[in-house]
Amino acid sequence: MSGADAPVQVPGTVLTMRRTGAYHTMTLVAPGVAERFRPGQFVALAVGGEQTGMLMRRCFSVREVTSDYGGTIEVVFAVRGKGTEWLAALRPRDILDVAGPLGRPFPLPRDPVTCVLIGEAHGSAPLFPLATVLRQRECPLHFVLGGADSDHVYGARGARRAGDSVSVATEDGSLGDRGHVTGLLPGVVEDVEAAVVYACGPLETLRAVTRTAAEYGIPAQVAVEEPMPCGTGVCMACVLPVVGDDGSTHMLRSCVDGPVFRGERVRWDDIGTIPFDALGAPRAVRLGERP
Amino acid sequence: MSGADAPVQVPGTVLTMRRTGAYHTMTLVAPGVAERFRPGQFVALAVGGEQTGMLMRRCFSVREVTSDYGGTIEVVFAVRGKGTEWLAALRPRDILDVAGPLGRPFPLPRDPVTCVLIGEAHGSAPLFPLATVLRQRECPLHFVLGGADSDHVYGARGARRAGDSVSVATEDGSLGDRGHVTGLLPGVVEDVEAAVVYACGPLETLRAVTRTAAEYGIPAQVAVEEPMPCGTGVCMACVLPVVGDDGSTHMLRSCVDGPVFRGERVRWDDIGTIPFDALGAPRAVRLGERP
Amino acid sequence: MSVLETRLGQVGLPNPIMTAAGCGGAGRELGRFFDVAKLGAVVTPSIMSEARAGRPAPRLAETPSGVLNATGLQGPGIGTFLSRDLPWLNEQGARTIVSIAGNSVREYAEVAGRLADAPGVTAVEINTSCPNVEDRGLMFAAHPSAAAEVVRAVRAHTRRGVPVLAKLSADVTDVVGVAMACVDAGADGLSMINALHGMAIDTATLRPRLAGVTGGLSGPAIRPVAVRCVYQVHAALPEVPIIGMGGVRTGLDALELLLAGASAVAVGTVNFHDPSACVRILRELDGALRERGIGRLSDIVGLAHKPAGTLIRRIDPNVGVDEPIEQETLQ
Amino acid sequence: MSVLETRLGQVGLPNPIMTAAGCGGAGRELGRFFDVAKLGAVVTPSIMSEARAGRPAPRLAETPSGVLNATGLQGPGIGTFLSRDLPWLNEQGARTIVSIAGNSVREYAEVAGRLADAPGVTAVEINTSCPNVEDRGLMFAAHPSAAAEVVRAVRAHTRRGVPVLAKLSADVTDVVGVAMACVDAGADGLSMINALHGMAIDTATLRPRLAGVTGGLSGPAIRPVAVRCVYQVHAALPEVPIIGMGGVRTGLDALELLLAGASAVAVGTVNFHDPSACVRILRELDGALRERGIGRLSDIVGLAHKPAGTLIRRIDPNVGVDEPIEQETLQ
Ligand SMILES: Cc1cc2nc3c(=O)[nH]c(=O)nc-3n(C[C@H](O)[C@H](O)[C@H](O)COP(=O)(O)OP(=O)(O)OC[C@H]3O[C@@H](n4cnc5c(N)ncnc54)[C@H](O)[C@@H]3O)c2cc1C
Ligand SMILES: Cc1cc2nc3c(=O)[nH]c(=O)nc-3n(C[C@H](O)[C@H](O)[C@H](O)COP(=O)(O)OP(=O)(O)OC[C@H]3O[C@@H](n4cnc5c(N)ncnc54)[C@H](O)[C@@H]3O)c2cc1C
Ligand SMILES: Cc1cc2nc3c(=O)[nH]c(=O)nc-3n(C[C@H](O)[C@H](O)[C@H](O)COP(=O)(O)O)c2cc1C
Ligand SMILES: Cc1cc2nc3c(=O)[nH]c(=O)nc-3n(C[C@H](O)[C@H](O)[C@H](O)COP(=O)(O)O)c2cc1C
Ligand code: FES
Ligand code: FES
Repeated sequence: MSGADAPVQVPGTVLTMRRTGAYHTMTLVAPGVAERFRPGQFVALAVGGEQTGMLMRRCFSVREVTSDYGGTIEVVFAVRGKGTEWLAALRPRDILDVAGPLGRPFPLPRDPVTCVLIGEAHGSAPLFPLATVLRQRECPLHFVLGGADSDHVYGARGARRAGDSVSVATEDGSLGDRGHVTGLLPGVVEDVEAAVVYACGPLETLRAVTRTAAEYGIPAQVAVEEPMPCGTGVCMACVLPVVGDDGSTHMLRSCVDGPVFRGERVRWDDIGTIPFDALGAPRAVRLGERP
Repeated sequence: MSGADAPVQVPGTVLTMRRTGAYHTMTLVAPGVAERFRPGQFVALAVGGEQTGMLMRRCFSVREVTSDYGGTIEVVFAVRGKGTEWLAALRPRDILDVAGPLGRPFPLPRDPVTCVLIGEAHGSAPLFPLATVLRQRECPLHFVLGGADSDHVYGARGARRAGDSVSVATEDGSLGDRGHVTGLLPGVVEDVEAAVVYACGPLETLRAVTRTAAEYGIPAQVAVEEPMPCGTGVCMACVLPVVGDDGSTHMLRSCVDGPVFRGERVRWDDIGTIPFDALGAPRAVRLGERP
Repeated sequence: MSVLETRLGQVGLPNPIMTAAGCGGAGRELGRFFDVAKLGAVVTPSIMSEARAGRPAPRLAETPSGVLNATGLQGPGIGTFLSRDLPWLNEQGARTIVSIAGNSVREYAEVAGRLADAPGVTAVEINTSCPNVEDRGLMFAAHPSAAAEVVRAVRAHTRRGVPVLAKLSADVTDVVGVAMACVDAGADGLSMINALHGMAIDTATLRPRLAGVTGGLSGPAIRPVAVRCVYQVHAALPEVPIIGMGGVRTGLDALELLLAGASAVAVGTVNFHDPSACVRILRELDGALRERGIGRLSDIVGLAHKPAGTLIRRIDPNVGVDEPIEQETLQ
Repeated sequence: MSVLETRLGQVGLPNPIMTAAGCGGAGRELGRFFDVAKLGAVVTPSIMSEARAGRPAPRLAETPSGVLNATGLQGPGIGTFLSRDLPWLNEQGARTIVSIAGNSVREYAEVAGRLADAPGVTAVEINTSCPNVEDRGLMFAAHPSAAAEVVRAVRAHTRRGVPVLAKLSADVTDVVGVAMACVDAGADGLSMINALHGMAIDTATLRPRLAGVTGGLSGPAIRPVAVRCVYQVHAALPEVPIIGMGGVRTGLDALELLLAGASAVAVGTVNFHDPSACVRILRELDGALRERGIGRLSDIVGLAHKPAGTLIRRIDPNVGVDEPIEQETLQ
């Protein structure tokens, strides 16, 4: 209980809401969260108000923290379903329950090495607080950002301020190169002689990032965004097959053992299954089993 | 379907919200409702927003209608449970689903006779549109209002404008006489030589009003406010034992056969039971029956 | 609109959306909000042989995303139904499915017999959740043999061309077993599910919230149980038409039950919340089918049982549909 | 705080609020939000003889006021539980109720046997909703005799002073029958209810939303079913302590289950929504009891069965409580 690295649960007060391209940017006063936050961590928000029928939390990467008003956090989100629709309709002074910061942060390099930060869509958001810390450690930073179209590339402008270079790709070519963001990665890694890649985005993107990093023999630190109904480790819904230090595969909860994993530890091809060699995998298929 | 006396279901837009003593007064733009409305009718509001887990409608008497903005309605309500709490937090421009006008209105006298209008707590609200119509028919009007304390007497000031006299009683004596509002009724009926009593309030009050009216040999038209989960006649929850024209007791739905009943037709002592002589009453108690 | 046509055994319906028994009055009440002839059918409250006053109030209680009810089948009895309610429905051009109830096999048979000659009965639905006074008040639906006995009696008293549907309860250990027994006994189709057995206690008065103590839990809260029952029974009896119901609130909820194996979908509790629910759901369902490129409703009945990758256009949940959805068809 | 003390057979607990099996981790996770020793007890996820990887994702789906889950009892197995999780709970000073599961009577007995010598086991809860591989995969909870057999085996392998609680499923025709069979077989108490059998279909992909196809429905949606089961079983077996659970979200929800007949209340799904739920509910319950002038928790266990007008101060719902409620006691 408590301890500096334990999360807090507090009522968050909406300070501002604004549109950023396809996204909504929400700043919350959430005392206690900001001071504990480390880049890569996320917050879990309760949605729907007091009588809500939506029991799952909605998780969001933190885009920025400040110490104003006892601590603010900023999240950037896309409207996707009922919960984010509700969030988008919030107005300043509305209150919602915030738990955070949650999850393992990005590991940081001890020495000032060259870092590539790659993000797809809103996945760029968590790269910014990371960039701030890496800058303090004097690491050269190169951003690689992408999305479906220019509206869905988040943070290109901010990245220009924060990074030594920014490369952008969109599926429809409306901003930067045409194509998928991962297509840019090998070129950038080679050009800047990157020592590590940090990534956030959909699984397919993270898998491709991991592959590229492996080809160049550098580590990839990837932050996953799989559905996390609780965010606190109690529901067991967010598991991924990950190879542990013991060499065997464990079904790890991405909310507490992640969201940041070393890319090569994740068994990307087996996501959505229980690999037969995972610890505790069923020996034979058992049909009709109840939880 | 349709027809001038059929209700409508429309999105209502909050125009204003204000506090009136212990009550909230909400004005809604609800096109179609105002033009169909007759005094004594009510509206059924959906509460909780689109994903609401609250499936029952909340019913409210209409306090006033205007033809502004295509038709507005005003309701006066007390915060009681989760639904009214949600209503009280609405702000101008918020939208909620409105069905109405619903129910049978107050029957009106053909001739300009002296009327006593008695209301307890927010039960005074529906008396005001009634007063307007009775005034048009040149009926002398006398208000009798009451509540727990001065904050819970609704509309004393408005009644002074609308009526020929106003008598007030509060349980704690903070406004008017100390005591229950029904205690004032015999005196007023006698003084003004009333030809009819109109009443709205809790069951106990309506029962007492009915008794007094009977003693003076005049009719009582009472509007009940029993829980009405749908307000449209489909859920069968709002039944009361009422003696019909055929002389036998029927379990009538107060939302469609009421909310206004002739007081002496309601079997007040048997509310909350199925009188043994009601049409279709069980011949013997059947235990453990399922709906 | 032909995309929406469906069949319940011997009869065809223009669309699959109907009221659930006891939740849409006798048609007149909702008829003030829309034309009831637009629905696939109107299912009546369960009719018994005699008038019934029902249970004392309070009869309904609100629960999270649900409603508990113990109304006790208040109704006018078959006589008044035939002379007053059914003619009105026929005048409107509505298709009527008459739900019937009884406290003994004889009573069910009697009501069915009186319906046999009535014009304008599209189907008969048997509410098997009534207590059997001849068997310690146990509900017929609880035991395959008791349910089957009722079905046999009603089928024997109903005209050939009129389908008999058995309405099942989910409050059983093995709903598939009850379903099979009903079909073996002659049911042409199945309706499921009735409200779950539930209860609520008032924490202010410290007493049960319903005068009837326990009651039926319905509404969106129970939809996952309804989907499961429809799915299990359709898997076991793929040829038997099912009217799915339980917590349907939107067109997508109706689609969910169709995918599970229902051929038609009834809307109950949500009518209390939204008197236009049935026509709204019909419109939403129509839009949802078009969006997914589904040409015929029958193509998707039970589709969730089939492996992914059939002809239907699945929608990428991350993207949604690009083209604006045509909404012209209904109304 | 003595007002909140309660008993489960042979053991006393400082208060009636606990986590529900599988919904509060092994204590550590919620321990970051509050001191788990403040709870009446921590109920562990169901422990099996070996480590289990559980089911593939997606494992959870959101439904109206509920959650569907098919997690497949992922867990470390009894060995790691005893060496890693139980010692941590003991260190915190928590009271631990160990939930156990198996796919055969032998497996239950084996797990119970390994628990027998472990220090700090306050009670053993038997999750009877597992499929019995020796009986066509039917869940033990479905049949009184199967449930009883498991109870007998576990009771035989458990120390005298440690209560054995049988956790029941509501997905049966007659929950009272199963309860009686378990008590006759030696259960010292009962826990109810487990999640209801449900299912959801994704209307975008047109496929089941859970990889496991069907799953367990939990959360406030099912609370009325839980209240009904507790009420029925308490009526039949008033001396048997019950841990009530199913959709408890607030202190008043907990009170509802106590009034129905539970001696303790477990909080499940709502922990996902609110990691501080258990301590909040405990605080709210404490306030609610004081408000009503209830001096001892045991005075209200099953009170809803008794006629109105006992000693307890009922609250007029129209007025509420006049005096400000003292909130000092907890934390
Ligand atoms: C660690 C983490 C960080 C995230 N950061 C961001 C961010 O910065 N910006 C942003 O726009 N989104 C982010 N997401 C995704 C975001 O949580 C979902 O888009 C959102 O929860 C969808 O909720 P909904 O109510 O709109 O959708 P619904 O479909 O109604 O959600 C139902 C449930 O499924 C979960 N869910 C549904 N879709 C997703 C998804 N794609 N990813 C994860 N959970 C999902 C929801 O959390 C909820 O529990 C993040 C997710 C995680 C796990
Ligand atoms: C015809 C009619 C006219 C009414 N007019 C007014 C009015 O003008 N002003 C006003 O303040 N109130 C009025 N009421 C009462 C008002 O409907 C309830 O106070 C309100 O619905 C309570 O909702 P809740 O969500 O706050 O309470 P909850 O207890 O959460 O409500 C749960 C359910 O019970 C019903 N319910 C609970 N208490 C009452 C009650 N006392 N009376 C009726 N239904 C109840 C609710 O409608 C809802 O369906 C009227 C009721 C009726 C039937
Ligand atoms: C108030 C009420 C009355 C009902 N009356 C009947 C009835 O008369 N006959 C019947 O078979 N089912 C009856 N039901 C059950 C519904 O028809 C339906 O099966 C159940 O409510 C589930 O659907 P829903 O969740 O859409 O309401 C009733 C349900 C409610 C809520
Ligand atoms: C994700 C999840 C996992 C569960 N795991 C278990 C379990 O391991 N053993 C068990 O007996 N019950 C398990 N349950 C059932 C709960 O303990 C509880 O009985 C049920 O969810 C009803 O309570 P609730 O509505 O408060 O969640 C689980 C429920 C959920 C939602
Ligand atoms: S999100 Fe619940 S355990 Fe990870
Ligand atoms: S409120 Fe539903 S029938 Fe009257």
